[in-house]
Amino acid sequence: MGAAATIDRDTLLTLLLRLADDHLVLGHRLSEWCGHAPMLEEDLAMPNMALDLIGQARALYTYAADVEGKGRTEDDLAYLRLEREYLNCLLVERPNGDFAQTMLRQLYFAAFMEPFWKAAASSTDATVAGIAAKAVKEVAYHIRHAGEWVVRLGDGTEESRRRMEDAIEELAPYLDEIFEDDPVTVQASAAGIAPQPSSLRPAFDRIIGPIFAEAGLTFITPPYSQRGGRKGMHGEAMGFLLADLQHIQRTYPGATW
Amino acid sequence: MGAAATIDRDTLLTLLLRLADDHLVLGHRLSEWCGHAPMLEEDLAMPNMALDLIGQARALYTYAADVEGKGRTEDDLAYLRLEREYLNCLLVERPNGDFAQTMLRQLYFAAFMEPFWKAAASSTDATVAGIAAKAVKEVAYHIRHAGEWVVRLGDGTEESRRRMEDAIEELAPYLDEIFEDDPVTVQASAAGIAPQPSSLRPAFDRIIGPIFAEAGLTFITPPYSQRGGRKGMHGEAMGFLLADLQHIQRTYPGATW
Amino acid sequence: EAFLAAFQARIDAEEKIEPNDPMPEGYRRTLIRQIGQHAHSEIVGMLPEGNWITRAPSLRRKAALLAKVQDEGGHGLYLYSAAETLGVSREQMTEELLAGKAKYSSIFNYPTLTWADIGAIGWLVDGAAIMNQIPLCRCSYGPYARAMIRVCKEESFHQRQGYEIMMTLAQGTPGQKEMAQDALNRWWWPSLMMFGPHDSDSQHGDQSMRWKIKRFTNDELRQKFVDATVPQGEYLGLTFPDPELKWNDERGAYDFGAIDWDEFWRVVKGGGPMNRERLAARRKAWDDGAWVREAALAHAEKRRARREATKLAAE
Amino acid sequence: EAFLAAFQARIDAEEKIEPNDPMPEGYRRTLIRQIGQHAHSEIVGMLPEGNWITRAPSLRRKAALLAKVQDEGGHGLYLYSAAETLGVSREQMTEELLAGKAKYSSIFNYPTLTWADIGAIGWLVDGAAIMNQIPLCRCSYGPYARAMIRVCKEESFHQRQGYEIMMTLAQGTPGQKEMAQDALNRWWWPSLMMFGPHDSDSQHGDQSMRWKIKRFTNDELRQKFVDATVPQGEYLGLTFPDPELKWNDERGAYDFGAIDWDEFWRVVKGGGPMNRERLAARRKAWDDGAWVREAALAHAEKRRARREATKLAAE
Repeated sequence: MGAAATIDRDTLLTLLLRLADDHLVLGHRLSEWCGHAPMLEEDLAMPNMALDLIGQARALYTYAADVEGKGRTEDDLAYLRLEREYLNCLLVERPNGDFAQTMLRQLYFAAFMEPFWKAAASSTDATVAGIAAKAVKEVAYHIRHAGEWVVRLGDGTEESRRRMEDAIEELAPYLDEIFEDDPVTVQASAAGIAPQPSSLRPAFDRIIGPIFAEAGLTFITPPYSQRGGRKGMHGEAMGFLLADLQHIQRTYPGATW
Repeated sequence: MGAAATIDRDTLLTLLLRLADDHLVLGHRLSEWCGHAPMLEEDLAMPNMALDLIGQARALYTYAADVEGKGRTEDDLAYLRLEREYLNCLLVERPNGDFAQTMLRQLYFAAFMEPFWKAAASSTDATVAGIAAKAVKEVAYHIRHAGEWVVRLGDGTEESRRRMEDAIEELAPYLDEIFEDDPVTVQASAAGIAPQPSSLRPAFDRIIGPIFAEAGLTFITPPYSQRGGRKGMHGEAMGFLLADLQHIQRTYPGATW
Repeated sequence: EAFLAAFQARIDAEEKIEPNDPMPEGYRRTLIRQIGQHAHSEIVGMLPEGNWITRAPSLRRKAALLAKVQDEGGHGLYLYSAAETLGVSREQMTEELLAGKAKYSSIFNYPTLTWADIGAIGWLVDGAAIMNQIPLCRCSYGPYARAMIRVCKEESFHQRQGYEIMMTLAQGTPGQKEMAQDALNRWWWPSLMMFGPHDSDSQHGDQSMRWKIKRFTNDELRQKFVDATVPQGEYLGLTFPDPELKWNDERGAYDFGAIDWDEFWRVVKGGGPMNRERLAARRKAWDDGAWVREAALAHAEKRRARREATKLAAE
Repeated sequence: EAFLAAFQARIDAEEKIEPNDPMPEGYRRTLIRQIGQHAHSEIVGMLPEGNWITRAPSLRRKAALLAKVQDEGGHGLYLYSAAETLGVSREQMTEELLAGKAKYSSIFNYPTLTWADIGAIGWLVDGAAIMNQIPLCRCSYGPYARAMIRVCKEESFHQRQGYEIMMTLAQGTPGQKEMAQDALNRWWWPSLMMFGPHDSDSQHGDQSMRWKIKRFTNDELRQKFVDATVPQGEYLGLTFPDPELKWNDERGAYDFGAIDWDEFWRVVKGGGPMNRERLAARRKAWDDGAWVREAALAHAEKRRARREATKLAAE
């Protein structure tokens, strides 16, 4: 970042929607645990993280609606698009699986967002910088919390270790996508608005490395990576997530809640 | 049946919607197994029964739309009502549980509908009589198929027996509701359109009795029964079922499919 | 005898009883039962509301509901801690809940059928809870009283939030208003039942009053709740499902119809629409989470052992 | 040698080979592999379509989709039976599938993202399948040929149904038309890949042709499919996602662009979007159903034992 090329409105909108959708969808997944966590402390921690994510999504959608300038609201953007229009990465929409998979997914996303928000805190876009300044503190907690669980489960019982290893394998194909650059990120980076995803990989590795080392876990590079989320090509679980998310908004069009 | 009192339009409509919703919702539940059955033969048998149920639902909704006379279609009635307007009994909306629970639920519903359709085959309402004549053959197959499984599982392994017993306990509270008479059924019966649900209990028992005897299973009377479906008071699983069912219709209002 | 009299004297003097103070076994048992039930209610109460988090109709409402459910988990935590000061462990209490031996508030055995139920629960159920809980802030047992102060503050925020949801619906489209009315119809009577049986039929009432665990009777609290709530409902333009509900000038209070105690007892004894499912959900969460709890213990043990080893090596 | 020559002579005379006839081991193995793959494809193919049954947008479509998925299960059954005539059990074949050793049609490793995908699968995927399968009705192995006759009849019904879904969407609202176009964009190239590698790269082609298991090469069938399908798509007013697609008057056929064989091999080798999930779903169904299959066996055994006992007693 730094250079001050300009960004066109559609590109900025796409950038914001990707981020907002990531946060909304991961927040949704976390909130599915509500009341079903393995212990009471986690029945507090998971809604807590979900709340951070939904809060960040709200700020991002609100700004996106503003940038779009068509009079849509945060809720219009969050609730009333078609599945093919949601731009979240595949990682965040992966089903919860067991607690190991949920915590690993959380760690991966947070370890990507932490350097992202750190860089975005000095964004040339004041709104993005403001969102980043708040988010960077929240995401540090997510890394700490999820990271502690990855360590506990990796270095816990035989069963918990097997489950962590399964989670690593299960999520491996969805990791490369989040670091992918494309014309949107190139332009955003050139305009000093947000960092190139690929540039965050070293910071991500510096976060994950010590956690995996302490947990005695081995990071794997999968034979194939999956992509498509940024183009609205999601997995089959996404449609069911949206059916729940959108049901009331779709059933009562135009109502205020 | 037999006497020829008349029935008012709203009562007939309610009667038809209850029946139609029962069939739609049970068909929906069965279809959730699609591709996930314990053996290939059941991947054929379950969609087959679901197909019968959806077919009966279509005939009933079509007639209901006709009776209502407001220009609504079978799909309007099936897809575009609010949860509180669906009148199916609670039994059919119960989550699938395991294969034992699914088969027992199927047997119970079929053992209720068989005498129902037999009686309704001589309904004073020609459309109802026509639907009944076709359905009575289909439902006989459901009894045979589900009944055979109840016997196999009840008199199979220790595990299958335990699961059947759990299923019996799980579904017991939802059985009385289907036999409940109320002003709608009283009027329908007085007009010779459909039998009183309570009158079908002996026939139901004659079907279930020998099957349970052969399976070595004991029928239980639960301490409490649950009711409410006929008044649109459903369980918490119903809203999620409807979110899936309705999603496309709600997302593209007015479209033809 | 002398001990009991001295204890009662402390109570009468409005002294707070603290964990290490001597106390009659009955006092301890009553408190353990009551605080445990209260904690369980918070935990089980997460389920009917949790049912709507993924379907909340706006981001603002979704965030508020998440925060609320999180608060309830927090209340559960303080309350279990308060009960632990009386010599019972959280694990023990949880096992009693899952075994169906401990009670929780029966209201959570009704299902949440529409979004308006989230409003109604906040307005009515939290409203009734607050009526019960405000006097508990002055309960004779210190840790419980202090926990309740924090709980009450958050509950009254939840209650206002619930009322605001109802307000939005009542002022919304005809469909929304109908949804609000339907929720009131279904939740009103169960809310009145939250105060428990009539004083004449109440088992634990008198002794609890003497020990200043309770400060008002069930019927007194129920009346307060009706008197506070009816004007709120009227302001919303909603109708209470009780034809006998009307202001009694003489009493300076609302008269209301007879409560269906058969329904009350049926739900208390396990026959409510959701009793089986609530317990099943909690049991499933507990059983599915067993490996996580075991792993956490095993890891803590490994760490401890490693620390010991390091210390030994250093010596 | 003499046996091989005699066998080839029977084949050349268009005689059908039947289960008890002597046959070269390679012929048997090729058929077992091919029929098995074909059966597995029917089974795995239930998943992407099954994904939309609960969300089908009308009752008519829901019923048709249920019937279709049921037909696919039925095809799986006949095909497993045809393979069993060659001395391999369904259980064995299933285990190979679940272990990831047996293949199934790679097209099912793409997800169904919208309702239009159900139309596109019927139109394109079943259309391509039929192109492959019609010649199989004349396959030299009798049981396979006979199974294919029945399969083909049903498949062509499915293909027409799929096309009709696309037609309804293409003539529908702008949103529906967009959905149809998007589905064509995503399914077109994978459909072309269904015919397998170019003839120059195909492993099993020549011998299968000599044995009249296959009657046309991959490229021949692919061309037939393109020639049949492009006018159908144009009639719908949809655009194929291939700028090089155009009629070649000289060849009397459509020219089309280069297939992305990297993608083809990636998906074949397990890297498609849904490979892991398809197998996981089948494994879960199989594992979750183990107790049911065991119970059925145990019950059958009990019945048999009881019958024996009755017979003995009667003697």
